[in-house]
Amino acid sequence: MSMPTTIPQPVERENYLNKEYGVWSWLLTTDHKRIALLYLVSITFFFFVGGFFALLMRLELLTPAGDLVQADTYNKLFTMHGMIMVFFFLIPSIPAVLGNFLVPLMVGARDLAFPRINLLSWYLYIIGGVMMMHCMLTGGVDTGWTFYAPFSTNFTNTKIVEAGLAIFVAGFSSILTGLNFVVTIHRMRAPGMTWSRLPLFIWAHYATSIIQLLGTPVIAVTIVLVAAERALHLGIFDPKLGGDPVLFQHLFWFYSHPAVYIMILPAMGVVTEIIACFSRKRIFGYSFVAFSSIAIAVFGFLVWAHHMFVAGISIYSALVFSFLSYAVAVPSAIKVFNWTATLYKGSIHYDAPMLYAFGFLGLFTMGGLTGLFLAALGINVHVTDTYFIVAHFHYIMVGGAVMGYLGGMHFWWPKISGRLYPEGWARLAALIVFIGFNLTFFPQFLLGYMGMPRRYYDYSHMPEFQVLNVLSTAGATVLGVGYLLPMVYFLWSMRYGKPASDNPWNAAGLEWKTASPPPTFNFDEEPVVTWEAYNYEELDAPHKREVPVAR
Amino acid sequence: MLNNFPLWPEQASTMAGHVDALYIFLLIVTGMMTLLIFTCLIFFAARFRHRPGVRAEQIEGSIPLEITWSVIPFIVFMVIFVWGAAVYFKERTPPSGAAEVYVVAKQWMWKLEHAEGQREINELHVPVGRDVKMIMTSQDVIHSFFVPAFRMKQDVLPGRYTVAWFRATKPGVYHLFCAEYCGTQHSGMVGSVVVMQPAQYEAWMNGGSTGPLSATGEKLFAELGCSTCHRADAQGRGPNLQGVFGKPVQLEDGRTVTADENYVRECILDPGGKRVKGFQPIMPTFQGLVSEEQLNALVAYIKSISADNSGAVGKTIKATAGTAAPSVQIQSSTQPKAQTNAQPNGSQVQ
Amino acid sequence: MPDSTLVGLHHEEQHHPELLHHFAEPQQQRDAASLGMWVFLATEVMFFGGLFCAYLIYRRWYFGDFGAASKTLNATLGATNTAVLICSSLTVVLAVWAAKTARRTLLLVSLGITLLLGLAFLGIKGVEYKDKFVEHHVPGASFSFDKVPLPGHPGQYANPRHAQIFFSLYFIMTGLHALHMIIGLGLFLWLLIMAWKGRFTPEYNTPVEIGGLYWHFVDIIWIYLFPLLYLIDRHP
Amino acid sequence: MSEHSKSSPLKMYFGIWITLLLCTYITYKAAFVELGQYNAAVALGIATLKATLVALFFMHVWHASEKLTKLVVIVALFFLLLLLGLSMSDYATRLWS
Ligand code: HEA
Ligand code: HEA
Ligand code: HEC
Ligand code: CUA
Ligand SMILES: [Cu+2]
Repeated sequence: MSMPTTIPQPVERENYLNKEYGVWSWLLTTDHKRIALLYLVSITFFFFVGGFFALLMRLELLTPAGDLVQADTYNKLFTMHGMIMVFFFLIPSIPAVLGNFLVPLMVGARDLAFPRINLLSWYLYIIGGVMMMHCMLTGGVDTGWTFYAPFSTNFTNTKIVEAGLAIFVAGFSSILTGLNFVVTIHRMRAPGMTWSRLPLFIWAHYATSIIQLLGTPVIAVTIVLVAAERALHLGIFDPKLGGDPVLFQHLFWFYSHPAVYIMILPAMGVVTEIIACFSRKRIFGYSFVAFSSIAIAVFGFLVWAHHMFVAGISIYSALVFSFLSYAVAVPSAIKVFNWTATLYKGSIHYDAPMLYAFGFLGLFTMGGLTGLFLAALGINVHVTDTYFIVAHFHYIMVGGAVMGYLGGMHFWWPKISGRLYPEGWARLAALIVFIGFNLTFFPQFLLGYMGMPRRYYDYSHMPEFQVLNVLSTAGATVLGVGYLLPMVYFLWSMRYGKPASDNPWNAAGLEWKTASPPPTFNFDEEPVVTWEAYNYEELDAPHKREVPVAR
Repeated sequence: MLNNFPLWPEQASTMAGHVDALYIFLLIVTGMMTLLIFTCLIFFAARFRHRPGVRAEQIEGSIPLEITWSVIPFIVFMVIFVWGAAVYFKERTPPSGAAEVYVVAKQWMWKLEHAEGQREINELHVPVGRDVKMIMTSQDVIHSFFVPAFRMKQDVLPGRYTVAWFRATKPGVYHLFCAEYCGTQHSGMVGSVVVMQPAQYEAWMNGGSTGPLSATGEKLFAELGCSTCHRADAQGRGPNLQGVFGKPVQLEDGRTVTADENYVRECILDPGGKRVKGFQPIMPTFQGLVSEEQLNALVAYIKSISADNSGAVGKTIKATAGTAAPSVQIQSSTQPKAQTNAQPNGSQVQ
Repeated sequence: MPDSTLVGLHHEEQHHPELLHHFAEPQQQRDAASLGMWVFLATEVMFFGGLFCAYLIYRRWYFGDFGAASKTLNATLGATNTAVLICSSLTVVLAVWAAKTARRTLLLVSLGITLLLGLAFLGIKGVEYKDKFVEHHVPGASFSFDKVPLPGHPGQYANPRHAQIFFSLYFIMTGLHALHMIIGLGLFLWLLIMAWKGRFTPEYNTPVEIGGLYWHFVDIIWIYLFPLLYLIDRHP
Repeated sequence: MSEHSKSSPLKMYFGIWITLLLCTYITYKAAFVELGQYNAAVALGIATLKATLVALFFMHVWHASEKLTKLVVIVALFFLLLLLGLSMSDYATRLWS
C-alpha cells in the first residue's frame, strides 16, 4: 500500500503525492486523489486474481476432458472469477479510481462532499475484499456469480453466507461512492460550472451513481434473504416450502442488470473525453450524449427479466421485457453514432489513449449488437446459458469497459503521477490487448451458437467443440501479456518516466488547469468557469510530444 | 445446406429453421451496421488524421441527424422484436395433441418417462415427425433442458411443471445438455436425444414397458385412496375427475382456472390452495407422500380419463399417430406389451 | 453503516464548527449534508423495497394463509407501537425546531423522550417476539402452525408451510426495521450528548436535522409494516 | 431547511401528530370491519396518507425544502414502483394462456 510513497519527486512543487509521507498519511487520508490511488492498487490486485482464475479456466478447457482441475474446483473458479471481476474489479474500477480522482477536479471542487465517507467507502471495499479472499482461501463458493436459489440456499455446502456478506459490504462501499458523487456534482460545482458545461465524464458518473444508489440496496437485501434462508432455514425461495425460486432471480437481476450499466457508463464517459481531446473537437451532440447517459440509467432498470426468458416467467411478461431491452439499446446507439460523428472533420491523433478508445468503439459495438440477439426472444431460447452469452458480456465488459478503463488510465496518467508513460510500449500493449481479446472471445460466439453450454468444465461428450476452445485459450494468454505490459511500464514510469507538464495533451477540462500532480486542495485558487466544455477551438494541438519511445 | 457448414449446429427440428432464419437476419442487419460504423471510423480516422496546420472544424451537432439515428435503429429494433416474439410464441405453445414425455431432473441426471410407460435415463427416443411435449419438473435445484439441434431450451424447476415441445425432423442422435448450472456434476448432466424412423421407433417402443404411465397412475389412484373420494359416479366426497382436465374449473373464491398439469399437481400437493367450488375442504395433502414420478403418473392418469372427448388434451404417442402427424404411419396394437423385466430406470438402447 | 459515517462527518464539524476545509460557505455544507441524507434515504427505500416486493407476491399467492398467520399477531401491540413511533416523530420534530430556535431545555427534553419512546418500541417488539417464540411461530425446526383456522372459511386450516413464509418475512422485515431503530437510538444518544454539551446553535444544527430525517423515515417504514403485517384479514 | 416562517410551526406539528394518531386508530378499527377486498385498500390508503403527512410536514418536504429534495423523493418512489410493478407483471400473467 505504501508503494506510491516511494516515488521520488524531482519536481519541488508541493502536490498531493509528496505533501506527506508514511503509511498513515495514506491509510488515514481523506484526499480524494490519494483514496483513488488506494483503490487503484486494490482493484489491480483483484483484477489479477480474477484474471488468474480465468487463465486456469481457459487451461482446463484446452482439452475436452476434465483433466486439469476437478469439477468442484472449476465451479469455484468461475464463481470466484465472476464475483471478483464484477464486484471487486469492474464495478469499482472507473468510478472509484478515475471518478474519485477526477470528479472533484472536473467540477472545480476542493474535494468530494464527504471525504471521510469516501475513505470509509474504501475501507468497506477492503473489508469486503478481505472477506472474499478469506472465503476463497478457505473453500470458496460454487454457485456461479448469480447465486441462484434453491441451489445456493438449500443445496451447496460452500460458504455462501460469507461470500454474500462480502458482496453486501462491498455494495455499501459502492453506494457511498455514488452518494458522494451525486452530492458533489449537485453541490460543489465551481462558480460558472453549469450543468451544460460539465464534461460528459461527469454526466456519465452522475448516471452511474443513480444506479449505484437505487439498485445496490436491492441486491443487499436479496443477499440478506439468501443468508437468512440458509442460516436460519426460513422459507422464502425454497419451493419445498412453497417459495418461488424465480423470485430470487427477479430480485437478483433487478440489481444485476442495471449493474452492467454501472460498468459501462463510466467507460463511455472516459471514451467521450478521449475522443474529444484526440480529435481536437467539441463532442458532437453534447446534450444527446449527456441525456443518453441518464436514459440508459433509467431504462436500465426496466429490462432485468431478459435474463429469465426461459426461467419460467410468464410469456407475456417476457414480451414486455424484450421490448424494453430494445428501448435501452437506443441511447447506446445514439452514443455510438455521436462518437463516430465527432471524428468527422477532426484532427485526429493516434496516441495510446485514442487507440484504446478505438478499441472500445469497435468492441462495445460488437458486444452491444450481440445483446440485440439475446434480447430477441426467439434467439434467446437457443443461446441463453451458452458461450454466446459469455462472449457477449466479455465483449462489453472486457472489450468495452476494461478498454475504456485502460484508455482512461493512460490519458490521465500524467495528471495522476506527474510522469509520462512510454508511448511506444503503450501503443504496442493496446494492439496486443485488442488482438488477444478478439482471439479469446470471438470463437466463443461460434461455440455458443453451436450449443456449448456455459459453466461446463468437461466437454468430452462433445469433442467437436475443441478447436474453438483451443483458439480461445491461446487468445487468453496473449490477452494476459497485454494486461501485464501496462502494469509494468506504469510502474516503470513512476521512477523513470519523463516529468509531465500540466497539460501534456493540451486538453480541455478543469483537471488540466491545475498542476500535474495536483496540489492537495486541487486548485491554488478557486476556478471560475466562463467557457463551454470541450472548447478545443481555443486550444492548440498537443505540443510536439516529448514522449520518449522506449527502445 | 447449412448442415454441412462445420461451424453451424445441426437443424433437426421444425423450430430450428425459424430460429436460424431470425439469426441470419440479425447477422445481416448487425453485420451491415458494424460495417457502416467501422467504415466510418476507419475512413474518418484516415481522412481526418492530424496534419500540421489543419485545424479541426468545430461542429455543434445536428438535431435531424440525432433523430434519424435514434428513430431508424428503433424501427429496426422493433422488427427484430416482433419477429423474435413470434418465434418465441411458437416455441412456447405446444400444439394440441402432442405426444407427452414426463421429465424429472435431478442432480445430475435426466429421468424421462413416456406416456406409454417407457422409462429412460439421460436418453430420449422419439420418432421423427411427431410433436412431442415435455412436461418437466425437478427434484432438487433448477436445471435446464437443452437440445441445440432442436434450438430448444427450458428451465426445469423444482416445485412446479414447465413445458416445452419440439418436432424432430431428422433421424439421428443429438446432444441433450443441462444448461442451467446445478452443482458439481452440471457438465456431466448430459445425454442424447435419439430421433428414429417411425418403424424403428415402434420396435424400440415394444422393447420394454411397465404399461402406460396412466395405468401406473390408475393403480396409484387406488392405492393412495384417491378413489375413495373421487368416484366415477359423482357419489364421492370429492369431485368426479372424469373430463376435468383441460377444462375451466370454478374455484371457491370465485376465480376460474384451467385444469392444466400444474393445477392438478397443486391440487394433490396443496389441496387448500385452490379449492373447487361446492366441495368440503377435506382432501388431505399428499406433499411428501408421493414422489415426482408418482405425481407424474397421477397427472397422466387424470389426463387420460379426460381424454376421450377432448381433443385439446395430450394423448399417448400412438393415439395421436393419425392426427398429429398424418405423414407418418405407425401400426401398432394399442396395448404395449407388458414386460416382466421392466426396471424402473433401465434406459433402453436399440 | 453509512449512518455512523454521518456521525463521523459531524465530528469534523465540531472541530471547526464554522466550516469544513473543502466547502466554500456554511450554506453549501448544510445543503450537502441534507442532500446526502435524502439520497441515502432513497437507497433505504429500495432496500426495504426488495422485501416489500417479496411480501406482496407471496401475500397474493397465499392470501388465506397469510391472513391466518397475521391473525396470530397481536394487533393491539402493533397499534400501540405505531402510536409510540408517531409520538417519537413529534418529539423529533420538536427537537429540530428547538435546535433551530435555541431552546436548550426543549431540545434536551425532546431528545430524551425520543430515546425513551424508541426504547419502548423495542421493548414492545421484544414482547411480541417472545410471544411468537412461545407459540412456536418462529420459522425453523420447531415451527408449528397446525390446525389454525383459515379466516372466512370455517372448518379449514391454513397451510403451515405458507404460514411459515409469512413468519419468515415478518421476522426479517420487523427485524431489519428494529435494526434501523437501534442505529437511530445510537444516533440520538449521540445527539443528546452533543446537545448537552451545547454544540447546537441556530447556525449549526445540521446533525439534529438530518438525524431527524432518518428517524422519520424509519417511522414511515413502520407505518406501512403495521397494516401489511398485522391487519391482513382481521375481521371476524 | 433555512425556513424562516414567522409564525411558530408548533401548532401544525401538534395538529399533524393528532391526525396521525387518529388515523392509526381508524386503521386499527377498520381492520375489524368486514369490507371485503376494500380492507386492504383502506389500510394501505391510510398508511399512505400517514406517510405523506410525515414526509411533507415532519420531514419538511412541503415547506422549507427546495425542488431537489422533492425530486429525490419522487425518484425513489418511482423506482420502488418499477420494482413492484414490473415483477408483479410476471406473477399476474403467469396463468394466462
Ligand atoms: C457492461 C456490461 C453489459 C452491457 C452494457 C450490456 C448491454 C446489453 N445487454 Fe447484456 N449482459 C451482460 C453485460 C452487459 N450487457 C452480462 C454480464 C450478461 C450475462 C450475465 C450472466 O448470465 O452471467 C448479459 C446478458 C444479457 C442478456 C441475457 C442473456 C441470457 O442469459 O439469456 C441479454 C438479453 O437480452 C442481454 C442484452 C443486452 C442488451 C440488449 C444490451 C444493450 O444495452 C446493448 C446496446 C448497444 C448496442 C445495441 C450497440 C450500439 C448500437 C448501434 C451501433 C445501433 C445500430 C444498430 C442497429 C440499427 C441494429 N445481455
Ligand atoms: C469484469 C468482468 C470480467 C473480466 C475482466 C473477465 C475477464 C476474462 N474472463 Fe470472464 N467472466 C466474467 C467476468 C469477467 N471476465 C463473468 C461475470 C463470468 C460469469 C461467471 C459465472 O458463470 O458465474 C465470466 C466467465 C468466464 C468464462 C466462462 C466460464 C464458464 O462458463 O465455464 C470464461 C471462459 O473462457 C472467462 C474467461 C475470461 C478471460 C480469458 C478473461 C481475460 O480477459 C482475463 C485476462 C487477464 C489476465 C489473463 C490476467 C493477467 C495476469 C497474469 C498473466 C498474471 C498471472 C497470474 C499470477 C501472477 C498469479 N470468463
Ligand atoms: C378425503 C377425500 C379425498 C381424497 C382421499 C382425495 N381427494 Fe382429491 N379432492 C377431494 C375434494 C373434496 C376435492 C374438491 C375440493 C378441493 O379442491 O380441495 C378434491 C379435488 C381434487 C382435484 C381437483 C378436481 C377438480 O375438479 O378440479 C384433483 C385433481 C384431485 N382432488 C386429485 C386427487 C388425487 C390424485 C388424490 C389421491 C392421491 C386425491 N385427490 C385424494 C377429496 C379427496
Ligand atoms: Cu442440471 Cu445443470
Ligand atoms: Cu441484462
